[in-house]
Amino acid sequence: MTSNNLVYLIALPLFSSGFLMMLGRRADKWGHIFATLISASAFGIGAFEFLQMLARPSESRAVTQKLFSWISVGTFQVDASLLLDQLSISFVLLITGVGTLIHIYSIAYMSHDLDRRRFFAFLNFFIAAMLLLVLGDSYLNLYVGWEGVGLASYLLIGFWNQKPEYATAAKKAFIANRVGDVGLSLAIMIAFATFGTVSFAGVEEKVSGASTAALTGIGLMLLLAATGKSAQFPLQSWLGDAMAGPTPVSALIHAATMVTAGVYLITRSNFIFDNAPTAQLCVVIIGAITLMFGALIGTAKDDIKKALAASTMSQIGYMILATGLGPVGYAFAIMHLLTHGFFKAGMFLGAGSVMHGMDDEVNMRKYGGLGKLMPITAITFGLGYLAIIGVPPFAGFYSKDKIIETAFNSEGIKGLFIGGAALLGALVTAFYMTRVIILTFTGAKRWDEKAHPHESPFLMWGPMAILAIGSVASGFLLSSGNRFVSWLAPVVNSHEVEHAERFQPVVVTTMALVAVLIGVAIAIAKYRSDVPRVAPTNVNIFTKIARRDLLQDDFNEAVLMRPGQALTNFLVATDERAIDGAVRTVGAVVIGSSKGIRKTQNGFVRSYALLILFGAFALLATIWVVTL
Amino acid sequence: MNYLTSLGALPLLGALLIFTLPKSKSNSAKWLALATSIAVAFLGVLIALRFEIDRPGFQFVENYSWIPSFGINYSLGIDGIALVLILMSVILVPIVIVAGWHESEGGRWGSKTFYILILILETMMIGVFAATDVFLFYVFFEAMLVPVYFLIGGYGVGERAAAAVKFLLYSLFGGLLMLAAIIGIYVISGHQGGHTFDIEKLSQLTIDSTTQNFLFLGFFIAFAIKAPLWPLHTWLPDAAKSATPGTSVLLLGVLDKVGTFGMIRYCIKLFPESSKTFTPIIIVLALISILYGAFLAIGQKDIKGLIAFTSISHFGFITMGIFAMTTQGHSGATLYMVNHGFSTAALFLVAGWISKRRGSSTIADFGGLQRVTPVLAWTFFIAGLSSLALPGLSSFVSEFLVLVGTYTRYPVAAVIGTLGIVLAALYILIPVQKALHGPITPGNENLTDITRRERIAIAPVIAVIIFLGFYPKPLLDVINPASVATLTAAGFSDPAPTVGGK
Amino acid sequence: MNSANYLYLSAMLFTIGAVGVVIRRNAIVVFMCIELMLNAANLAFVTFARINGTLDGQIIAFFTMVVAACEVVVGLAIIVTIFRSRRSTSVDDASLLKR
Amino acid sequence: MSDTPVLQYSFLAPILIVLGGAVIGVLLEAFAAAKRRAVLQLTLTLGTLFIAFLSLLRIRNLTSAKAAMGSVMIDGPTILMQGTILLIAFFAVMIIGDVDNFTAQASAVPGSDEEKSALQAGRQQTEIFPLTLFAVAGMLLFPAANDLVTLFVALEVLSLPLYLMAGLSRHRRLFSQEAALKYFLLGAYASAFFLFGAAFLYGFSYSVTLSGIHAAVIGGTANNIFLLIGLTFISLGLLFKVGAVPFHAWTPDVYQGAPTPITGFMAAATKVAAFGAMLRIYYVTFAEANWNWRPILTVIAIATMLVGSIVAITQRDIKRMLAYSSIAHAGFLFTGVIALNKAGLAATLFYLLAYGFATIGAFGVITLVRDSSGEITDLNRWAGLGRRSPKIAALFSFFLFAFAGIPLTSGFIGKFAIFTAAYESGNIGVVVVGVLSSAIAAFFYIRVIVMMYFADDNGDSLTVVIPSPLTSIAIWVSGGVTLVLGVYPTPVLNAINTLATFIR
Repeated sequence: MTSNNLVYLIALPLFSSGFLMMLGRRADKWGHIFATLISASAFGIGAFEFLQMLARPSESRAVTQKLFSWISVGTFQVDASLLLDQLSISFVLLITGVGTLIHIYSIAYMSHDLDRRRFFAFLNFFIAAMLLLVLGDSYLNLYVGWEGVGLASYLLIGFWNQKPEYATAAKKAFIANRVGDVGLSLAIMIAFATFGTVSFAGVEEKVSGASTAALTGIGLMLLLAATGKSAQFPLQSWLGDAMAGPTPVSALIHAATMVTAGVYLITRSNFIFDNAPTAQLCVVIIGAITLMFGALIGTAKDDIKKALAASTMSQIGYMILATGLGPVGYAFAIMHLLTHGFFKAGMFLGAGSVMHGMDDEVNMRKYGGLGKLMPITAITFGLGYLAIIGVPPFAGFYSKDKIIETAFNSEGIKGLFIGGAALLGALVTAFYMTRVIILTFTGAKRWDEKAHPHESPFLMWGPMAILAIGSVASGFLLSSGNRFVSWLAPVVNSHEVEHAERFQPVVVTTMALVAVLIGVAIAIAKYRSDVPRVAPTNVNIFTKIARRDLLQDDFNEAVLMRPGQALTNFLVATDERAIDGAVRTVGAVVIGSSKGIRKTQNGFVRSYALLILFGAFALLATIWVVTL
Repeated sequence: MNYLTSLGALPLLGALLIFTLPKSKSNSAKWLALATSIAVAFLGVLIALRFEIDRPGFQFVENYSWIPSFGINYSLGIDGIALVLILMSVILVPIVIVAGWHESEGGRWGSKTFYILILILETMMIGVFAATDVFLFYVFFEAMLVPVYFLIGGYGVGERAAAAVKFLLYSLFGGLLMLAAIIGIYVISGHQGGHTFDIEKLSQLTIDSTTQNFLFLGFFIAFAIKAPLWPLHTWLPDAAKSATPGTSVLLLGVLDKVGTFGMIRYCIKLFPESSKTFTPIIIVLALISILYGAFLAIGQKDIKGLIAFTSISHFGFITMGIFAMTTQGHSGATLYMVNHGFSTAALFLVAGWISKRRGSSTIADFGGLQRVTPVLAWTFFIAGLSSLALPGLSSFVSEFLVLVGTYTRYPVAAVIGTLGIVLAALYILIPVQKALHGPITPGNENLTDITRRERIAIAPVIAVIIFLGFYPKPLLDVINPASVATLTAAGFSDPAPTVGGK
Repeated sequence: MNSANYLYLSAMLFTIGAVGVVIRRNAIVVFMCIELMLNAANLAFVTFARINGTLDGQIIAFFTMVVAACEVVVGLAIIVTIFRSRRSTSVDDASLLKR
Repeated sequence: MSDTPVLQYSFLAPILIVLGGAVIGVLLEAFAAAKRRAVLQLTLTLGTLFIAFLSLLRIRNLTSAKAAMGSVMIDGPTILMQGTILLIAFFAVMIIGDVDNFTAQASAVPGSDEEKSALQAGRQQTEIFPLTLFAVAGMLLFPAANDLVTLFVALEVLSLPLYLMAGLSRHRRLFSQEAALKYFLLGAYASAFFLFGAAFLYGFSYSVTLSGIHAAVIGGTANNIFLLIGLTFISLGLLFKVGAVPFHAWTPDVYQGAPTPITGFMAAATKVAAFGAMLRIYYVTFAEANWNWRPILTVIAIATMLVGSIVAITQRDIKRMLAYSSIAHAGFLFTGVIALNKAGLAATLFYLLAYGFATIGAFGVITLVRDSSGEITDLNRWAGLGRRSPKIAALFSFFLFAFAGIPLTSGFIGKFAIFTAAYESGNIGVVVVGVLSSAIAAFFYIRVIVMMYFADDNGDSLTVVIPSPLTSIAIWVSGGVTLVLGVYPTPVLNAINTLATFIR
């Protein structure tokens, strides 16, 4: 099946972005509306394609559109062509849907910013790049979108780059992403060397003939890519800093969509991972580590956005973990991704709403009792909260519970470990999210007299409300009757493999709920009483470490940055002294010998004559010797 | 019609016309130079349009006896590789003239001389790519040093005389080594059926491997200096820092390409066996260049020095692609030459403009330019993104082709080379942050944004960068047959994929 | 008498002249040493002519004498001029041009 | 008795015409009025050279003829070299004609009243013209000489006038006189060696003709030690004349001290004559004994190239620098000589022509750069010349590029030809050294260009005099020849290739 509409999904926002940038200040008055409409129309196209797809039988739902031959050198043939299947349409709807909501939210949120037009241009650019990422039909096309979203993320994190630390955060995000991108490009190279093609279909077709080593290589490199983009261990440190961007950006890019691209990548490459068990195991391990990592960091953050960012990291850890569980896991991963898109975006917008009312204060220790003053924000945030900690029947319950269950049921001792980690993660999640709720919305007010907390305007709470509805309902909608699993089945080849189930679903669910309850209880117990406005410093070493993002930045600085800087300085000195110096030495030697020989030219005619005499002897001697 | 001769003669004619102008008319000299270069660009495009993609071998061939007693011919001809490089050159020249409209005014001599030199240089650039006689190539190769030398020394800034001398000496040294090698191969041709300098005939010679190795080195060192490859690069940063932006564009964008072009056209074509022998060493040098250039770029305090070192890194990629000996590597490297020409042009021109406005090219003197001069800042940013090979911009296609082409034959080298991707992000984003972001540094508050003239100059460059990123096919279609021909003649074929290979 | 002895004498004279140029300071003496060398060559020519029984060598000797006379003219002119300027005939005094 | 000697005047015409012109010149000194002497002498000299050149053209198709009972060989190379010498001399005389360069009265003590009054009277030492002609005659004979006597006489005839001419500078006369003294003493010294060598060659072969010696060399029966001594000392004489290391020490001092036009003439023309003779001797006479002399000449060639290039780098005086440069060029020329093949011969001949014209032009330009006290040869004071007189500076740069061997100049073609010949003969080491020393040499040529164009004007009283018409013709023609030989050398190369065969 082909379709001619797919390109517009990307072209419209891309054009709009370029258009708004080129027009400059002339478009200040209407740029935001224009961009929002474009985003909405992209959603329209997506919805249209979705309906069309529903109408077709499940095995022929995928549509493609070939645009032109992009790169063609020898056997390296890459077309610019798009693929819309069950997996990508899920993303398209998420991206354009949540994206449009966030466009709307931003109209109000950014209304006082002089550069609002530029912000919307960037948002549109992001939508275009993200759509290209999920629509590309080959790894290389995906790569374009992959780096495109990285650029968009960079631009948006650094939107207020007049503040040096924000600019630094943007740069850090880009660099960390680039490290991941190395993985993606290497994966593509291995794929080309192995299969002679880099399109998804081409690789999938030939995958059975490839050596395990090659597949493991590709898998690990793809995992590296995913860790960069999805802020997984060990490349997760940029995500916290990325909160420097305006909050809608955090909601859209750093919660709902871009950071989940790694999950998409692994799911898209299911045919590789399913044949490379080692790589798959690594995926699981990375997921498990990150979900704990994020959760632990989340417990220590006082900055509301950073707490949410840590939570994002942790939740994506769940998804990555799920993708590592083989055919059964992909659907749950994507499902959690979608529900997470709703509730986390909703909570971020809520956080933005709080900040909006609190003069951009982000420290939760200076909040308190905001529930009464910002009822809508509190309710939407609360619904998201219930979803994330996995309280039935909210969305997160369905998706996360499935992941924990699948984890426990994976083979051998591995299952116990990762299941345990997932369960523990759920407990910690419940703890830190409850902490956020308590610190922000309940208890006594701790804010300055100057602040005048107030509810946000409709343009802001409207999208929050819609996302809250999603947080409530999406889980049930997607999982009832295994709807989403069978929807995705043609893409991920999960043909109902029967597992020897170690734990019955009921058992796992019960364990999870108990864990959540414990987490909530601890949080309530700890933060029930007064919360100091300034974070106490006499805390135990673990808290200190958690506050420092589990020392990841320190590690990076000590292991990468400082040696890198030292190397740079060393090389700069080397270039001047050693390499250029070597050249200068050659020059100096020539000049030195020049001066030396000049001394023989002493001006005395007799010494010249002596030279001739000497020459005569030398000449005679040499000719004589040669003759002999 | 002698297209190539006309193309080469046109700028010379323009130079002659400018020479006859009275001294006072420096403005008409500018316009005349611009008109000439635009005419040349049009003729270049015309030639490109008449180029037949599927015809093998050289096209637009011209062949006249020049110095028969040495078997030297004036023979020109272009294949796809030469075509795209000539096209790039003739397009860059008018851009450089427009961009540096006032560049000629701060020099030691008047504008007239400046434009005469530029146009003479253009002739040489066309000649060096179009020559199919090794001797003729050498003549252009060496003679083009002279106008550049005077352009750097006469119109540059800072330690311009020293930089010009360094440039000239390095180049002459390499050129003379090449001369020895040229003489060597010429003498060998004399033993095998008559003295000749014809590239095709020379490539048929059988040369024993020791001699071949030495001759190869003679050519290669000259090209490695030009390209420049680590550790023969130290002239470049000095030259780039001292030259005017326009000169730097021509220097890095076009002249240095002669080195990498020469590696394809002469090193591999004439000495396939030695190319194979030296490949490991050259790949290592290329890798060092990639990483070393990147680190040095990160460590630069001067924006022009930074661009120069990024170029060293890029030339590492190009060289690696060439010596990977795969079609992807070769086509990628050739495309890289073109793309690098344009992205470096953009970087240098914008860097030149902001340096001129600020009166300094030290990165630390800038800051917050995005708030003061947004359009300039964005242009610089886009050029930087192209330099770091962001997908969707032109350099990405070429860089990726180089890496893929290298990986299929030398996986380890490609893996190390990809580290350059990360470093590229660093060396572009660090100066971007320092110069464009952050609070407005004192002294920058009143800088003016881009002018209309500058817009006209930079717009085509940016357009090319974006267009070629999305649609490199027109160039690749032209380059591919030439790459395949070079590799086939040298006896290389692409490694087949391990699964389902042909 | 063995004619080779004339050759030895010639060589000796030549060597004396050649060394004399190097060790003597007075321009005139230096010049005379050169004349000695020329005459050593003449002796060699004549000796060879004698050994061989041809006249070529002896004729050359006359040429040499003429040439030597010309050299004297030119040489003395130069030496006298420089003596007038410098009031010295030491060749070591004329060492402005160096390095 | 044998036949009456037949001189074959037509073959000797160029030499005889020049000699005749010289004699008339001497008579003019005696009889012409002092005021008109300069003009008359100049006209006479140029005319003589012109007519000599015409008469040379008449015999240009001779490829093998002996004149003066076999003492003079008229073959292709002779004609080429005589032609080159006449052309170079013609333009050199144009520059010499600008008599401001010469002392008013050579006999006057520097700084004396006598000198002042001579200056005020506007007296001129017009003897310079007949001297030049005598030297030219010697030069014409030198490469044509076919026996030892002629060779020696020609050597002296070309040298003696030059000794005198070196001492006739108008400014800095002490330098000039010292140059003359040094040149004379060392030249005579070397001549003595030459003559001694000639004597032993005679003793070796019992023949004075080159062909006779050649026969003895092939025969190999004769006394070898005589050949050794003869070969060595003859070579020494020739090596001295071209300024090869270690017999080069006179070159910088004499080049610096001599009047600049004479330096140019000397550097260009003497080199042609000396290399001409050398080519004939090595190619014709000693070719078969090359395993004797080639190794040491190879070493000398290498040493000459390197020493010339390296020492020139640190020179501060432009004439001295060019002197070292001429030493380096002698080294390059040597590589052609020791190639010992036809390509080497042709290449050397071409190089001599190319180098000769560039040299005339370069020294011609130097005569124009002055302040009130005469020429400025201190390199530092050339700063800013490019701004003050761009055309002259450009021309000088062009000559320097030719010396450096940049393409599109005659120097490049010459270098290419000569290195090709050397490579062809299998002497690759020499080619590599040649290439390296070219790279070193480039440095000091470029330094001059840097001085002229890129150094800041130090504001002293450096001026470029408006060249007299003759001088400007000479320098611009030299420039033109340098360009044409660089861009389209085909006709010249063809002529050389047709003619360049030695006849025994």
